[in-house]
Amino acid sequence: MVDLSVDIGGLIIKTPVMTASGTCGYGEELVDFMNIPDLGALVVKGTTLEPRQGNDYPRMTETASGLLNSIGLQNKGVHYFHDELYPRIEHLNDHIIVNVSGSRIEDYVSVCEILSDLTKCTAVEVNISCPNIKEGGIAFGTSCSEAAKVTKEVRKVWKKHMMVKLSPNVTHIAEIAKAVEDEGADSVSLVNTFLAMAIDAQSRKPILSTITGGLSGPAIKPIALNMVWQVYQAVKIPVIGMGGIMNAKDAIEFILAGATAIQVGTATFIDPASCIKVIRGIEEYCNEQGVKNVRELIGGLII
Amino acid sequence: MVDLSVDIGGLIIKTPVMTASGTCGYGEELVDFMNIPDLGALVVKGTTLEPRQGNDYPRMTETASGLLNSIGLQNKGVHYFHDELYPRIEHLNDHIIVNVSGSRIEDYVSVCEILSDLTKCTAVEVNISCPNIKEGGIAFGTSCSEAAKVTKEVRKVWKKHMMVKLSPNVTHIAEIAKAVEDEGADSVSLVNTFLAMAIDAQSRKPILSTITGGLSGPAIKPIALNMVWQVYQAVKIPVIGMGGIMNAKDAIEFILAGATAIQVGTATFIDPASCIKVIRGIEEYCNEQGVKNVRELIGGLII
Amino acid sequence: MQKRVEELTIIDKQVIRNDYICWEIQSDKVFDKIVPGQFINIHVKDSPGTFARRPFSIHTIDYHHNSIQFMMKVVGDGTKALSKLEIGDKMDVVYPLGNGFSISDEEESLLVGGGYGVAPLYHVAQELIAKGKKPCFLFGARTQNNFILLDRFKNIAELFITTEDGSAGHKGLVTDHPIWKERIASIKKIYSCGPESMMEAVAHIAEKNNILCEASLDQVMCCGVGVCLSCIKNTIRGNEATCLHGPVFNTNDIVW
Amino acid sequence: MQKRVEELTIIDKQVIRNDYICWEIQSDKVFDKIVPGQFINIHVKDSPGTFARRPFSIHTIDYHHNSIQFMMKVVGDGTKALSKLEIGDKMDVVYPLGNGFSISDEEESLLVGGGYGVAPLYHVAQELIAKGKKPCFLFGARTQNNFILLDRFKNIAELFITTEDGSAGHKGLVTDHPIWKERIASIKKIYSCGPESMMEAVAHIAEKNNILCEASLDQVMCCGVGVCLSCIKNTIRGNEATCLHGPVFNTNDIVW
Ligand SMILES: Cc1cc2nc3c(=O)[nH]c(=O)nc-3n(C[C@H](O)[C@H](O)[C@H](O)COP(=O)(O)OP(=O)(O)OC[C@H]3O[C@@H](n4cnc5c(N)ncnc54)[C@H](O)[C@@H]3O)c2cc1C
Ligand SMILES: Cc1cc2nc3c(=O)[nH]c(=O)nc-3n(C[C@H](O)[C@H](O)[C@H](O)COP(=O)(O)OP(=O)(O)OC[C@H]3O[C@@H](n4cnc5c(N)ncnc54)[C@H](O)[C@@H]3O)c2cc1C
Ligand SMILES: Cc1cc2nc3c(=O)[nH]c(=O)nc-3n(C[C@H](O)[C@H](O)[C@H](O)COP(=O)(O)O)c2cc1C
Ligand SMILES: Cc1cc2nc3c(=O)[nH]c(=O)nc-3n(C[C@H](O)[C@H](O)[C@H](O)COP(=O)(O)O)c2cc1C
Ligand code: FES
Ligand code: FES
Repeated sequence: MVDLSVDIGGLIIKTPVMTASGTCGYGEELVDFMNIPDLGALVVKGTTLEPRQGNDYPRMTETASGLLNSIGLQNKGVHYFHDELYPRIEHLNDHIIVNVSGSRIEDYVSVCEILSDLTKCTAVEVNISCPNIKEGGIAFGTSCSEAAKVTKEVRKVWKKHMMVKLSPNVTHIAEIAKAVEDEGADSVSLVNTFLAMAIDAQSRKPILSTITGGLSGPAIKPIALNMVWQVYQAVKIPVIGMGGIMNAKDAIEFILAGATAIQVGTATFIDPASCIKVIRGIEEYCNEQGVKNVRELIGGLII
Repeated sequence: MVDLSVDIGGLIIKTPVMTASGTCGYGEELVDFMNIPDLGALVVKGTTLEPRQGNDYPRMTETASGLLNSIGLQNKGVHYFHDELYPRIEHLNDHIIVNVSGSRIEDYVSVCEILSDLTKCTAVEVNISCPNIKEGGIAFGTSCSEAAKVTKEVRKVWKKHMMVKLSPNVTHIAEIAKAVEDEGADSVSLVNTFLAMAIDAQSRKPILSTITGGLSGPAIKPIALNMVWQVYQAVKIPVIGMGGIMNAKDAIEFILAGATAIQVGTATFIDPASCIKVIRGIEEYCNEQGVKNVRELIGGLII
Repeated sequence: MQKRVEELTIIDKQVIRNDYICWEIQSDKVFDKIVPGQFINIHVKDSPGTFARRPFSIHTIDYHHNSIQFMMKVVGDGTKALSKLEIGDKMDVVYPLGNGFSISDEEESLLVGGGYGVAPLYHVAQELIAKGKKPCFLFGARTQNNFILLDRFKNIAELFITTEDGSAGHKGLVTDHPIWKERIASIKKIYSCGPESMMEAVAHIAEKNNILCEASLDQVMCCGVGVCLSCIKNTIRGNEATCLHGPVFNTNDIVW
Repeated sequence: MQKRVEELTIIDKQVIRNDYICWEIQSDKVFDKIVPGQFINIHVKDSPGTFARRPFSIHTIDYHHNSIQFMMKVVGDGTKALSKLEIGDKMDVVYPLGNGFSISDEEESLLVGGGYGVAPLYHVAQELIAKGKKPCFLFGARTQNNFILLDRFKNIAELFITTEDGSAGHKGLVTDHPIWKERIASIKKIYSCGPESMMEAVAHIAEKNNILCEASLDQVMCCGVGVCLSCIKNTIRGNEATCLHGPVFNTNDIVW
């Protein structure tokens, strides 16, 4: 029996596999496909203070080995989550991690305050990297001082695990990671999507209603993997890795590069049972390689 | 008859398609596959002051819709280029653009000085973005002040067209573009490869001898396209676009996003006649769309 | 029926008119009730240009053999790659997805279709007939050759057609067909599936005449299970995922 | 012959031992001289995991029909996707690539091969025989079942084999075969192609005995035409692209 549990910074989760925010709804949509309690954590859709309709259709398109989206954080707001959604999903996992977004620091703080009393909400993932909202989001994630500021303010009100989600659209992601570590982040998760664009040559128009969007999927995996490795070497807090993880092999690569846990995003769109298949695949790999404890693999890249 | 000629900043080239540095050798290797004089320009391999052996094997691997390389600027040095290679290739194109690399600003300057007397060498592409050499390279391309410095010093000695090749591994590529424009660059070319990494889960080792490398190919196209569009809106000098261009459709997308000309890189590895096929395809597109002059398309994105 | 991801086996493949394929795919497992209008979402292997799954409406179900028929128009890389599969090969399918039409108790109903939108209306009609109701098809196309498998539909219910060029049936759009005037009083429910402009025009007629109308929307989809939020349509309740809350909507709820 | 990119037509496909395929592909255009040891580089369509071309040695040429035979071991995604092609289908090929062996005038030569490395040695032997020389094959494998098409080789020249487990021929590695002692004086040239460790060991014997030795290197390739510089090997002249300056090298030039 392989021990798959990991400690992501004061929070022990039973497997190193989580959903990625915005790619699994609220978990309910996937109950037909897998046993959600088996996941390390359920990271739900980006949640803002006020409800948001998101951007106009079309807001997603395929690219070579990737997806480009500009959903724009469609959600019914934190109050709806607190009152309606949470009671419906609290049985789905012991760790329901809410991805918190906003365009002003006060919004992040308010959202976290409202979430504080939800028992299963053992962590928030502070999203300072959404490329698809006009103000805020990514702006916080592309400057050390802004990233530090958000982290600091949220830290004041949020006493449970605070994960900060980093943007890959930066020169030195490790410096941003250090900045949020210094302000008390318990872990960092990376990467969010890459700013990108698609054009229809025939009509000469952008494909997305928003012109640009965020790129995810296997296309970005090699870049994300390097960023995880860079951040792993720079900070002491656990790193949650993601970006194009489609199967257990990909997940192992991120763990070897330094991720304590990983998130599965776009893969869920291709196979709604991806998360559970990744968990089973990691278990198999450990068995084959004689690894008793998945923690042995973290940062285990042989160089 | 479609007019395919474009002005990339005081330099008129007959078609908007060039080879990308490091992906076409010195042109000689491709003469069996296409008529090199038909290209807008021949951009040859990165050239340094001293000869370089490059990095150890393995230095390339496949990724999803992409290639990860760490060639490390293998070349026989500028003197060899000047004395041996140039005479052999000068008949291949009216515009032989040398991609100039170095780890110290003085090296860039020396290389350019040595190239000055080569008639067909009508431009240099100052490579401040190579991710595969230890010092310099990318370091110049990830800071506005360093980028400006290199540009300024080269400008002093290089009187012909100066193209500066930008790194995509930055937070705000448009700012770097503006910095080099201010120091007298005649055009900017982008993007170079993305810092990335590949791991073999089985052996737990990095696949490249250098651990990390640069990602190219269709995987990066949507990110590169957005960067070209951002830079196009920020600068007045022409933009040369590249990153995953595999066919004429891709090339048109870059032109619509603001590229005056484009470079074909990784595609040449998949089809050694890619450049000429892209030219023919652009011509067909123009014919179909009733475009008399490819210049009408530059930045012609309808939003 | 619960949703599932499964490798289904191709047990029949009929190429129609070069660009349509009528597939039958079979499961090892027993089917529960599948609602007409539900769809399947197929993973296309062996096509480097196709990353997301591709959705297709269920044309009809064979509960004895646990098999699904669907009609696929070959339009791009994904459908081209699928078209190379043969009987005996597998398809990786997520199904059954979406809400489906609400098969209600109105005596007379009109099933309006265009393009591949006719496919699910067959299943709808089968259910209505099983309930002893009288469905009637009204299909439109640009020209005669664009119709497929009309005989199959004719065999189970009355069928009217329109063509834009007048090459068959009434000349004009489906909304121009005389049936609207002749039967408007007796039609109590409209089921529509086809190009959005057609469904919108039909919805307006329905609204004006106070007829219950459902339309199956054709947004580009990705996950098919309501988690990517790419397939949204604006409704009176805000943006809704058409793969989860649709693809079938009461047309009064849609903000066109 | 000039290099070209071309869609060649598959005119023969023989599956051998489940994991090898012997292909014959034909051009519409006339062949010029192709040198034994040159290779082809195939673009694999319909395989999302395969981005770069895949190189294969030319096994033999039919100049009358402008066709090329090559032997392919099915090992990963690329070769698996290729293995699905059938007679009549096309392969997108860049060819002929690399330098090939220098077929020299020595009377007696030894052709040492292992794995798929035996493939090009057939072409080498054919040329030698055409020149009236006496080639002799020496092939090694881990076990008897790993050899393929030995009869074909036996038919044109003398053949010796070794197996690591002793299941056929001499037990041991190719370098352990008695032929080295028995004929070392008469062998004037060695052509080798196989696993690098084998070629290196053979090169050492050749060097010690002052025998001219050429080896065809097996670096992972991408472009195949010398422009990506991924397939390098360190030589006495520095790093050289094995696809352009090789794959065949005088073993004295290689820095192993
Ligand atoms: C709920 C639903 C049910 C469907 N049922 C059927 C069906 O029963 N039979 C059938 O043949 N098709 C059906 N479709 C459409 C089918 O999914 C697309 O034709 C298919 O995905 C095209 O894939 P491709 O890779 O071949 O084409 P692509 O290369 O993806 O696209 C080719 C062309 O088709 C257009 N296109 C792609 N997807 C759609 C879409 N969803 N709607 C409209 N245009 C699109 C593209 O813009 C492009 O112009 C349905 C779509 C939905 C959303
Ligand atoms: C000049 C040259 C000539 C060749 N001639 C032949 C031939 O005649 N017949 C034949 O069957 N094969 C030949 N090969 C090897 C052949 O190119 C590879 O087996 C093939 O590319 C594997 O593709 P794949 O996608 O199926 O496997 P991949 O999925 O790419 O790889 C599967 C496994 O094979 C290994 N592999 C991949 N490429 C190579 C390589 N070039 N050398 C060694 N191991 C590799 C990988 O590391 C991996 O373990 C030749 C290679 C070269 C460089
Ligand atoms: C459709 C879509 C919606 C997303 N929404 C969010 C979100 O609300 N909050 C967030 O932090 N990240 C969001 N992401 C980013 C993912 O969580 C993840 O960081 C990214 O997609 C990279 O991982 P992947 O390649 O596995 O998808 C979204 C991604 C996609 C594709
Ligand atoms: C193998 C390889 C070698 C390269 N060498 C150089 C180089 O010497 N100088 C340079 O500026 N860019 C170099 N590049 C980057 C390309 O010129 C180009 O910027 C990049 O590959 C993106 O374009 P593509 O996706 O079309 O390949 C190299 C790229 C590859 C793949
Ligand atoms: S297709 Fe993903 S939500 Fe509808
Ligand atoms: S494979 Fe590209 S240089 Fe040899």
